[in-house]
Amino acid sequence: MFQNDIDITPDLISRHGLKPDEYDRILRLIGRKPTLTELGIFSAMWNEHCSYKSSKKWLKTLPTKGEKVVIGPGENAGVIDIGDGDVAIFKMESHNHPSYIEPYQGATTGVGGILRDVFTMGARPIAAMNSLSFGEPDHPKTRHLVAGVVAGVGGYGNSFGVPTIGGEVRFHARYNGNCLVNAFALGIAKRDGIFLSEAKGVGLPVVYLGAKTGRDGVGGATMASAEFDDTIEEKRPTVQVGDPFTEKRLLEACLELMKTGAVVAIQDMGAAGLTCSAVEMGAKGNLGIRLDLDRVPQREEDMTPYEMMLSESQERMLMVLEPSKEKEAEAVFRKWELDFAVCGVTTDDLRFRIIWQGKEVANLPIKELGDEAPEYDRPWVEPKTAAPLADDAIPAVNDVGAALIRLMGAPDQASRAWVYEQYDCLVQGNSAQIPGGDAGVVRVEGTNKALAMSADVTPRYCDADPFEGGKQAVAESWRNVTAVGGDPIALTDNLNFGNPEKPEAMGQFVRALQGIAEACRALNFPIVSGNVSLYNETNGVGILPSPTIVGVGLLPDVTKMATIAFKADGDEVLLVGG
Amino acid sequence: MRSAVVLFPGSNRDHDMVKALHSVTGIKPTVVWHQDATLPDVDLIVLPGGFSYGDYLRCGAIAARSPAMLDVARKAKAGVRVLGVCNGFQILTEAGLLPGALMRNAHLRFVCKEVKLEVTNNDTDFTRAYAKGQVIRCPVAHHDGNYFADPETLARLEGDGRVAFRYAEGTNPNGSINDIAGILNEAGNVLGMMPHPENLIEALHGGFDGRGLFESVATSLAA
Amino acid sequence: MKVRVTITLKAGVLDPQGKAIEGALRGLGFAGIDGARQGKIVDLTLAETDKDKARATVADMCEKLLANTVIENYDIAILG
Amino acid sequence: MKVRVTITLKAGVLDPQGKAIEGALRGLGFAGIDGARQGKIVDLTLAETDKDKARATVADMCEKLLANTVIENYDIAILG
Ligand SMILES: Nc1ncnc2c1ncn2[C@@H]1O[C@H](COP(=O)(O)OP(=O)(O)O)[C@@H](O)[C@H]1O
Repeated sequence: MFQNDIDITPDLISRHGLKPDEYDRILRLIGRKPTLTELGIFSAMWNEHCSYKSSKKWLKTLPTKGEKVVIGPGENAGVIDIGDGDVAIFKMESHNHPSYIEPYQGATTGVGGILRDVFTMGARPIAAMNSLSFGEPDHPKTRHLVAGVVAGVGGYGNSFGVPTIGGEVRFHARYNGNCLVNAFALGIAKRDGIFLSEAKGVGLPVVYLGAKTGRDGVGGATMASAEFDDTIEEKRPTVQVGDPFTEKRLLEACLELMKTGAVVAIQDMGAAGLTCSAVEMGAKGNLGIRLDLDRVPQREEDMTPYEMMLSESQERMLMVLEPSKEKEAEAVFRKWELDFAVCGVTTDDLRFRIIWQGKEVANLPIKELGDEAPEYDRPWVEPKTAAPLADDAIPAVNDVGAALIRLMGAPDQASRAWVYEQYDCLVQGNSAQIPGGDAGVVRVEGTNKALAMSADVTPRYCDADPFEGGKQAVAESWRNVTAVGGDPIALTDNLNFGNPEKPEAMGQFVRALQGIAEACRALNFPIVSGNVSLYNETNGVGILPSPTIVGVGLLPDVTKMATIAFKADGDEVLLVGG
Repeated sequence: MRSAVVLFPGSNRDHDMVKALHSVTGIKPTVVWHQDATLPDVDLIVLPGGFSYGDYLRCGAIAARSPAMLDVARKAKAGVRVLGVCNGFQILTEAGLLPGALMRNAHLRFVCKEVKLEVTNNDTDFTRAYAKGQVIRCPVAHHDGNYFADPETLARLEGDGRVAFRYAEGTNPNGSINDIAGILNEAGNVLGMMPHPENLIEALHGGFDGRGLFESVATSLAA
Repeated sequence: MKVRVTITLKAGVLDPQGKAIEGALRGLGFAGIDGARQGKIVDLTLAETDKDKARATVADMCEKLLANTVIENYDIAILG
Repeated sequence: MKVRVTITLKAGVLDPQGKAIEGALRGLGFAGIDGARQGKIVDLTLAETDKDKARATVADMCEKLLANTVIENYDIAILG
C-alpha cells in the first residue's frame, strides 16, 4: 500500500539527491512538510539535470542573440531563420550515464529524446549527428560500450528514418569509467508553424499522448546528476528501453495533429517526464495544472503516484488541446495506434495538483517549483593549464613514412567508416554530404538550399587550457561548416564536465564557457540551445573537459557545395590560413 | 505511368520513393494507407523501405498481414507490377509473393553504403533500361538483407533467370546467398530488392544509376 | 492461461546470429562449442481456460503470423 | 551435450516487440489475448559431458555474453 504521508527522514532526503539546505528551502516555500510524492517532484525539478543549478549563472553569459535567431535557449530546441519562411530547429543532448550502464538502450533513448525535442516544436527531423567519447581502446569495458552505443544510435535513428550525417568518436583513458554520448538532431519547420510549451487558457484539456507509463528509469533524472561509484550495480533496474517504432508514429501523429490547429501547447516528456513537462507548461503560461493520474495510460500494475510522476518511460508527450478539436485529435492518434488520454486540466490557481485514487497527493506552487530552484555560485579556481611544450620536447621523426602510418592508424585518427556505415545516412533522399567530409550537408526539401553542420571539440586542448580549448571547439565547428561552403548561423552545445562541487572542475567549466562565449562573439555565432552534463566522474576521476559544439550554417545553393576529395590530376594544392 | 506507394506504420523511405517515381515518371504516385483494403488501379505498386512495425517479430512479418497486402497479392496475380525495396522486399517474402527469406546480415550490423550491382537479367520489366551484365552503383541501408533460399528454390531462381540483380565486384554487404540482391516472381511482374535505387536518381545523390529501374517499368508499360 | 511458443530455425537454414554467437563465445575463451543456434519465444497470456482450445488457437497464430514456416519450426507449451 | 538457454525480459521492462506482436494478433482477429512478451533462446552443442560443469560454463556464458543482465533474465536447461 502506497503511503504518501510517510515521515521525511534525513536519509530519505539525501536519497533524493537533496541537500539539507535545499530541503529547508522546500519547507520555507510550502510552509509544511512535503508528501512523498511532493518530495519526488522536488527532487526531479531541483536536480542538476533539470534545474541547471550549478551552471545557470554562467550560461546567462553566453551570447544567444543574432539577426537570424528566432528562438534562443529556453525552449525544447533553438530556432534559426533560414529564409523563405523556413526555420531550422536543433539541439544536442547528452545521455552519458544511462549509456554507461546499458550502452544500447542508453544510446537509443538519447537519440529518441533529442528527436522528440525537435518534433515537439513542429519540425520534421531531417538530420542527426552524434559525438561519442570512450575510454582507452584496450580497456576491458570499451569494446562493449562502443559496440552497444553505436548499435543503439543506429538502431533508433535508422528505424525512425532520420539520416545520421556526421559526428565524432574519440578514445581517452579519462573516459574509462564514464563514456560520453551526445546526440544532436535538426528539423525543419515553417516560421509560422512553431509550437511551444507555454500553456494558454484556463479549463483546457491536458492530454497525454504516445506510449504507456511504466516504472522505467524511476529516479533516472536524479541519477544523471549523481557521481558514479561502485554501487552503480544497484542503480541498474532504472534503465529505459527505447522504441523507435512508437516514436516514428508519434512524429507522424504530432505533425498531422499540428496541422489541424488543435495544439495549444506541447511538451515532450523527457527526464522525470510527467513532472517536468506539466510544470513547465503551466509555469510558462502562468497557469496551474491539475493531473488525474488514474487516467494516465499505465503499462504496469499498481503504479504509485510517486512512480508515475518520476517515470521516464519514453515516447510520450503532453499537450494542451483546443477543446473543440479533441475528437479530431483523438482520431489522429488512434489511427497511428497510440495512447491518447485526457488526464488533466489547466487552472487559474497557479498550483500543481496531483489527484490519485480520488485523493490529492501533491499540491505545490507551480511557478516556484522551477523559479525558486536553488542556484549556486559554486566556488571555482583557475584551472591548471599545461605549460607549452619546448621545441625540442618531442624527438624529431626519422622515418616519416612510418610515423605517418602510425598517425593514421591511431585510434583517434583512423577512419570512422566502421561507425558511420552502421548509420543510415541517406534516408529522406536529401543528403548532399554524408560522413567522411568536413561537415554533413542536407538539402531542405523542395528547395535548392541546404544546411551544413559539424560536431567538434578537442578535449585534450580543453584539458590543457579550458579557455583556449573552448574557443577552439567553436572555431573548428565554424571552419568545418565554412569548408563545405556553408555560411555559419548559430550553434548548439553540450557541456560535459566533471563534478562542479570541486573547484578545479568548476574552474574548467567556467573557463571553457568563457572561451566559447568569446569565440561566439568574435564570429557572431550565437548559441541557440544546449545541454549541460556535470558529475561525469567515477571514483573521483573526472572526464576530460568536453564541451561539444555543433555549428549549423546555410548553403543558399547546394550545387555550389565544396567537398573534401581532390578532383583531378595536376590540380594545384593551396595551403591557406595561419 | 500511374503508381501507388503503400504506407505502413514504420515505413520511412516512402517519401524517397514518392519523390523518385514523381521525378522519373512525371506523375505523383498515390500513397495508400496499409489499412485500405483496396488499392487504386495503377500500373505499379511499390512497397517502400523502412522498419514497418519496428521490424519486430521478423522484418516485414506484421506488415505482410495487413489488409492492403491482400489486395496487393490479388493485383500481383492479375499481372500488375509490384516492386518491393528493402523492407518492401522483406514484406513480399513474408507475404509469400516471393520465395526465400531475408535473414540478419552476416556481420549482424546495420550497413549503409554504396555497393555495385550486376544487372544479371535485363530482359525484365524492371531492368530493360540497363545492359545485360552492366554493373551499376547503388546504395544499401539495411539490417536484414541476407537472402536465403533452400537449394531447390535457389536452383529454380537461377535456372529461370529470376535473379535480377547481384552484388558485384566483392561488394556483397550482407552475406546473401549467391550474392543475390534482387529477385523476381515466376511471372516476372513482382521484383524484390534490398538496394535503394530511389536514393540514386539525381545530381545531389552523386549519380543517376537508380533511374533505369523506374524508366524500365515506365517504358515496358508504354510498349 | 500462459502459453509459450518456441520458434527455432529449420535445420539447414542459415543462422547468422547463431554463428556470430558461437564466434563471440570462442573469442571470450570458451572452448568445446560444437554449435550455437538461436531462436525465439513468445509468451502469451490468454483468456482461454481450455488447454486443447488454447493449443489449437496458438497453432493457428503460429501458422498465420508467429512463425515463418518457410524457415522456422514452432513448438507450443502450455505453462499453466 | 545440448543445452538450451532461454532469455526473457525482466518484469517491468518495456517490450515493444511483444506489444507489436499482440497488436498484430488482434488485428488478425484473435481475441482474448491478455499479453505477449518475447524472448529468445540459444541452443548450444557442447563437447562437455558433465551436466554440472556444462551448466556452470553456460551460466558463465550468459553473464558474459548471452544475456544482458541489466534488463534480461536467463534460464538454463540441459536437453541431453
Ligand atoms: N559518431 C559518428 N557518427 C557519424 N559520423 C561520424 C562519427 N564519428 C565520425 N564521423 C564522421 O567521420 C568523419 C571523420 O571524423 P573526424 O575524424 O572526427 O573528422 P574531422 O577530424 O575531419 O573533423 C567525419 O565526416 C565525421 O562526420
